[in-house]
Amino acid sequence: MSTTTTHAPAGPAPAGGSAFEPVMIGFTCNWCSYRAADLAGTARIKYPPNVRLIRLMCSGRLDPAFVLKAFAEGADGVMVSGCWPGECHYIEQNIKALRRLTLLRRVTEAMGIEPARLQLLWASAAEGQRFANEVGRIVEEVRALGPLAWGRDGARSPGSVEAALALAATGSSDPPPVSPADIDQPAPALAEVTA
Amino acid sequence: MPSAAPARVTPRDVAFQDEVRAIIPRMSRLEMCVQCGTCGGSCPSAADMDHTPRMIFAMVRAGLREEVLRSNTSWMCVSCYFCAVRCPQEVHIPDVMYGLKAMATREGLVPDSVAPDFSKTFVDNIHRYGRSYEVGLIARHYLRHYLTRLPGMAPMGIGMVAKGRMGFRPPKAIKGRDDLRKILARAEELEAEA
Amino acid sequence: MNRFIYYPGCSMEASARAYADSLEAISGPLGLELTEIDDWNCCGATEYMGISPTRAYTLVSRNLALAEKQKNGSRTLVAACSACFMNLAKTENYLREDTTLAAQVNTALEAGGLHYTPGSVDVRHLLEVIFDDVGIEAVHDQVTRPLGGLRVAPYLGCLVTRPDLDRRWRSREHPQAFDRLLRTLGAQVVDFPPRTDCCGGHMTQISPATGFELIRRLVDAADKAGADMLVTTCPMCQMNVDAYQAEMNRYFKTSYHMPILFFTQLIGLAFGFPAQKLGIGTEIVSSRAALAKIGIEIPVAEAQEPIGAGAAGPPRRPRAKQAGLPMPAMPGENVEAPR
Amino acid sequence: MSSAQERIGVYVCHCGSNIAATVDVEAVSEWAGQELAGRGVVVARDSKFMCASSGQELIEKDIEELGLTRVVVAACSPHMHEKTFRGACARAGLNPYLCELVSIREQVSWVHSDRAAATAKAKAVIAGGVLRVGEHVPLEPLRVPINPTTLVVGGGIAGISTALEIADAGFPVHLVERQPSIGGHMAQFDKTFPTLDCAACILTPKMVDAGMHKGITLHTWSEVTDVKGYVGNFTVTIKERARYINAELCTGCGICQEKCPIRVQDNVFEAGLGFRKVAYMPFPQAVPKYPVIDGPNCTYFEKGTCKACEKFCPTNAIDFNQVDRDVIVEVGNIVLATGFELFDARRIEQYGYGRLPNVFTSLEFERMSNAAGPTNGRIVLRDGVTEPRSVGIIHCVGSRDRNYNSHCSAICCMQSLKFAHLIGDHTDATVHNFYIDIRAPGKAYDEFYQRVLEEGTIFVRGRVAEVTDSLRLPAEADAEGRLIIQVEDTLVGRQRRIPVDMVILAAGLEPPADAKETARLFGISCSSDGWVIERHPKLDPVATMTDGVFAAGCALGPRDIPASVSNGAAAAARILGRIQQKEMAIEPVRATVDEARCSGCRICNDLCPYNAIVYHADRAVTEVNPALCQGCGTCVAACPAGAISGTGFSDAQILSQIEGLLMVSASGQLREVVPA
Repeated sequence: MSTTTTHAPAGPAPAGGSAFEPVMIGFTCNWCSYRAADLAGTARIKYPPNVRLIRLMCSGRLDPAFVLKAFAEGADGVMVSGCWPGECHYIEQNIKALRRLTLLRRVTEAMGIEPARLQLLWASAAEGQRFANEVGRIVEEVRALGPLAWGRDGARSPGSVEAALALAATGSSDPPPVSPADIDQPAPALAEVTA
Repeated sequence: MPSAAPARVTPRDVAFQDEVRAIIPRMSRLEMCVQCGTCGGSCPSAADMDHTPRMIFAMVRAGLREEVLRSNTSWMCVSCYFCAVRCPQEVHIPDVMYGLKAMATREGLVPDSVAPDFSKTFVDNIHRYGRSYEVGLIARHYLRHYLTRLPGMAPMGIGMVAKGRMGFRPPKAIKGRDDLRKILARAEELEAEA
Repeated sequence: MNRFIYYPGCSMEASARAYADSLEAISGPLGLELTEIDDWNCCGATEYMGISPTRAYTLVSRNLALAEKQKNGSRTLVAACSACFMNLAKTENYLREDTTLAAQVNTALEAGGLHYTPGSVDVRHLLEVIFDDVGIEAVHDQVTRPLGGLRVAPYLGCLVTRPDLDRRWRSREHPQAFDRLLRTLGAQVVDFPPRTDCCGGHMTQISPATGFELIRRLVDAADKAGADMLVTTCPMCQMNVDAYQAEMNRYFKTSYHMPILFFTQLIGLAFGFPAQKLGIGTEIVSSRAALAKIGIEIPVAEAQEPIGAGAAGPPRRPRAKQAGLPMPAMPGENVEAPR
Repeated sequence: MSSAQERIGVYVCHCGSNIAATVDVEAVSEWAGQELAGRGVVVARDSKFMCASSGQELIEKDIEELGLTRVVVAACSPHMHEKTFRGACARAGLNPYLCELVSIREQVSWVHSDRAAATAKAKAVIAGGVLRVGEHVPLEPLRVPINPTTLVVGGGIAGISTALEIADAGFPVHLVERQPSIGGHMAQFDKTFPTLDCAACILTPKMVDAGMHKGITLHTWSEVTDVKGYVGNFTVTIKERARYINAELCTGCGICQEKCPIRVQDNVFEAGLGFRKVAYMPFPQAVPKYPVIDGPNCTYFEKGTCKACEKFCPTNAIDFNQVDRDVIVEVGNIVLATGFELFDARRIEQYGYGRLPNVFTSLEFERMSNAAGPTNGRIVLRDGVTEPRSVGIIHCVGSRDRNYNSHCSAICCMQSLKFAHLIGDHTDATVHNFYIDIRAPGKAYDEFYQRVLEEGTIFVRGRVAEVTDSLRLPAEADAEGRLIIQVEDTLVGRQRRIPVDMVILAAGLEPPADAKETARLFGISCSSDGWVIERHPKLDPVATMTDGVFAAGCALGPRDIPASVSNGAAAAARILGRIQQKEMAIEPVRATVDEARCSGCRICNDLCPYNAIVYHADRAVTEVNPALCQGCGTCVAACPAGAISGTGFSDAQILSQIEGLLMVSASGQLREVVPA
């Protein structure tokens, strides 16, 4: 990937065009993906401004409630990023994050949130360029989906995390409600992880 | 270019380079050339080129449109792919050469007519029969460009015919010839649109 | 029985008929069942690219589409001509790599009621198939008339191992596979550095001087190595070295006599087929003298020569003497690696 | 505690024009002052450079005069200046952990070009910080003791320098080296550029110092197999491989080596160009002085007979019963000086290494030109006798090549220039250097280039296409039996074929094959190709992201001897500073269990990679050992009862940061989320 690349459209469309600008939350881990973001910065690599980052120590810290909160507060998409499998600063907590996310997706899908709105991104501290490119890609995918229905018209907005979980439970019989506890059960095949 | 590829910011002065990149299906990585000369060093026909491939890339970058398209370099490419597998920047050099030929042909900016004619004749045969037609091709080509070579070639030609390696009868056209023509016509339209 | 879809290519029906005949002869003993693509078209060689890359890829894709449609228990498409192989393999790879190109090509194919799903056909060269699917042992088992004493220069040409976009060959410039195959036939393989160099392609047509020089390099290297003949896998190479050798000699005022045969012809001989059934004799630069060595009245002594004579390897250039410095050790290098 | 009762100060930095160019800083700070007043913001200011003393004093003054209880600084990445601003708060008597630094430079102004959008994002980021900081609680840094012993991994010049610096300051060092002797690659060289000092003459004294130093424990023929603990308190397992020599009894007389009947090619020290015995010292000046017996190649281990070494050893030091043993050491800090490996030139087949006898690698040539090497310093062809009349040196072999390594190996240009000089010194051969660019950025480096030019070395600008022994007759008849270097002379624009007798490949530097495992073992990150990543490439070049683990020399990337030595000294200085303080403060980012809320479900128990979570069956509750906890927070996220809280990254902090971040729309307006 050449370093002279940039993402179009970066930022809102020029005056006149009123392209939809998604607002997104990005969770990064302190050791790899946040450093990747720093690196993208020091290298002045441009990417769309739609993702607002939150630094966690490890992607393993990601409480499913955080993601639901973000959607409930009106985020159009959520990006969870961490070290590459096998390169986690805390040995393998990023794998645990992945497990959670895999299950969490079932919940969010049950709530009518398209899978593309909740994306996982592995990025090592050395991959500033990759981080930028991937953020660009993810933003475009969410932009294509348009605004997340709830939170605007309140259609299916649970308003609160608890309500969100409840909705996940009742909103459809399958999948069953997922408590964070269940979420630390079986791991997906590593192939799936590194894919 | 792959849809995955992000849009590029392009300063004016590399407009020609972008024009060339655009005519090549798939990323040519032309802009990545660092002028190391691996291609020119590897090229079996470099000695007969007006410019080595490396120089051509520099000229493309410099926007020397006419000189580049009139250069015999791309026509001298023998498609041996030595440069392609050796290039430290993974530039798809033969693809660039094909692209330049196509541009030159399209605009009639060719060094001389021998090579382009050969390609044209070859392609005409494909359109006519769906297959290539060696005798027709060579005969037509030699009559136009190599009359002087013909006497010398006679024994070989006769030999080839005698040994059944060349028939004067053109090949039977393939069944799907008309479909093939439609397909190629559609492809041509698509090109025009692009 | 190894079943494959088969793409002969135009020259197999004309200038390279010997290649087609010999392949037909040996495919039985080799257990190759080759079903020709129905109504295939020319691959465009390297000429169509010079007119329009997109159309060139479309032209090749029609063959891929036909192959995909033609289910005969195999998804492997075998090409015997190196140029055809390269065009088919490269196009297949590009269609996989570049969705935009794939879309474009398929829109065009629709005009002819065709469609190609990238990745649905696996394009291989005849040599690869003989090596990987038939296996060198199977070839060895069929040898009834070892080519003992025949010194051959293994000339693979450019387009079997390059560009090799799917990285099937460990070596793209000095592959050893071809040598081992020829040794299996009992032939003695000479050291032939330009084994994957270019024969000049269409240069004999558009810039004779260039073409002749490239032909000379090959013929000269083979001659210098004391080869009786060149052995090739490509109609284009055969055509250039064979049909233009005389003109090349005139051009350089040289007098080389270096026959060039297809590897399938040698396999046929080693399998005991009569020369004429293999199209031997249709070459312009006669191989009669060379083949006399292993003719029917082949001396018993030589016939007894163990298969794989010269397996010791080609005569090396001056190597370090005992007294000298050791060559670098090759840790983990698997000599028997397929290529 | 809701932020409403807090008195929050917001400080927005221009960072000169670094931020101000893309973010309307004044507007942002004004906005924060007004729109976030309801969220407890009592003052919002902007300043050219917040990190400058003037900026810091601004904060201190407000804390004192306006009685701020929380501070949000919007500037660069927390990895840059978090400490700075926490310091300012502390000086003004505010608990440093009540300060939040949000990044509007690395994450905003430097990565976005649209001013409006960037300004909007800056507002959101600040709102997130303001809401988050309200949930901060005063914390005290954890203080951990620093074990004064240091582990240095790798006995090359970088490792030796580090070890000596620390040991000379009076603190113990364990120096671990894989090979039988320390010395590393430098010990293989003849001369060093550009000064042409004899490498051995300057290295061996240092090796001896390291060997004799009472502060340094050498573990040669050894490897680190396990690392536990954290900064100041690591427990490291070193596997000492059996040498079959009793170090106590061995006098290093070398008789075993002399009597050993088996010679094998030495692919390590002699780079394959020479042989060594199976009982061997890699080179005469080896440290430690006692040899090793290379088990796999030893006749005794193969056939059960021989023992020639044992028969002749005057001190009965041979011990075939030795086995590998694990040594466990406690250290406070670790320095990785694991160095590089040479690119395998066989991979570029067109250069013929391994196929064409007279093609050599740079390391082979180092050994050849070394007076103590296999040819006693004579420069000869592979036949061992013929002196070359012409030599071609090929630069960038396996470097700056996307098919192999994209990086520049940094030392090859100078090394090649050195070779050119040495060849001129030892022979009458003409020397061609084939280069893409000459990179000589160093003291007296370019001057050396000038000197080599004066000496008559021929420079051809072009990356060599191939090396071949196949001649084009009749033109090249004179080159019979020689090698031809085919290259485009890019300054002439022509392809040239230049006959030479000998080719030297300036093979590039690669990270050791097991670099990634090493990184994993020590809990640090390395780049995709395997070089160790610095904590900060400019400002903290020898520290890693992991507290207490440093790196020096080529482990960080290709570099020359002076750089490696200064790396070593730098790492040592960093470590000595800590040792002197005897203990250090570490981030109080830890998980704690509220026993009252813990249901004892044990879900968290298996999640901890550091076994910091202990379960008390008696009370049926789980507890976190703060000494072992590294603060990843996985257990916090997993606890169904919400009984575990992570200081510094509590649920409350993150949830309110999310809320804050989403208060601002893409266009920078406060947005209202319609409740269901």
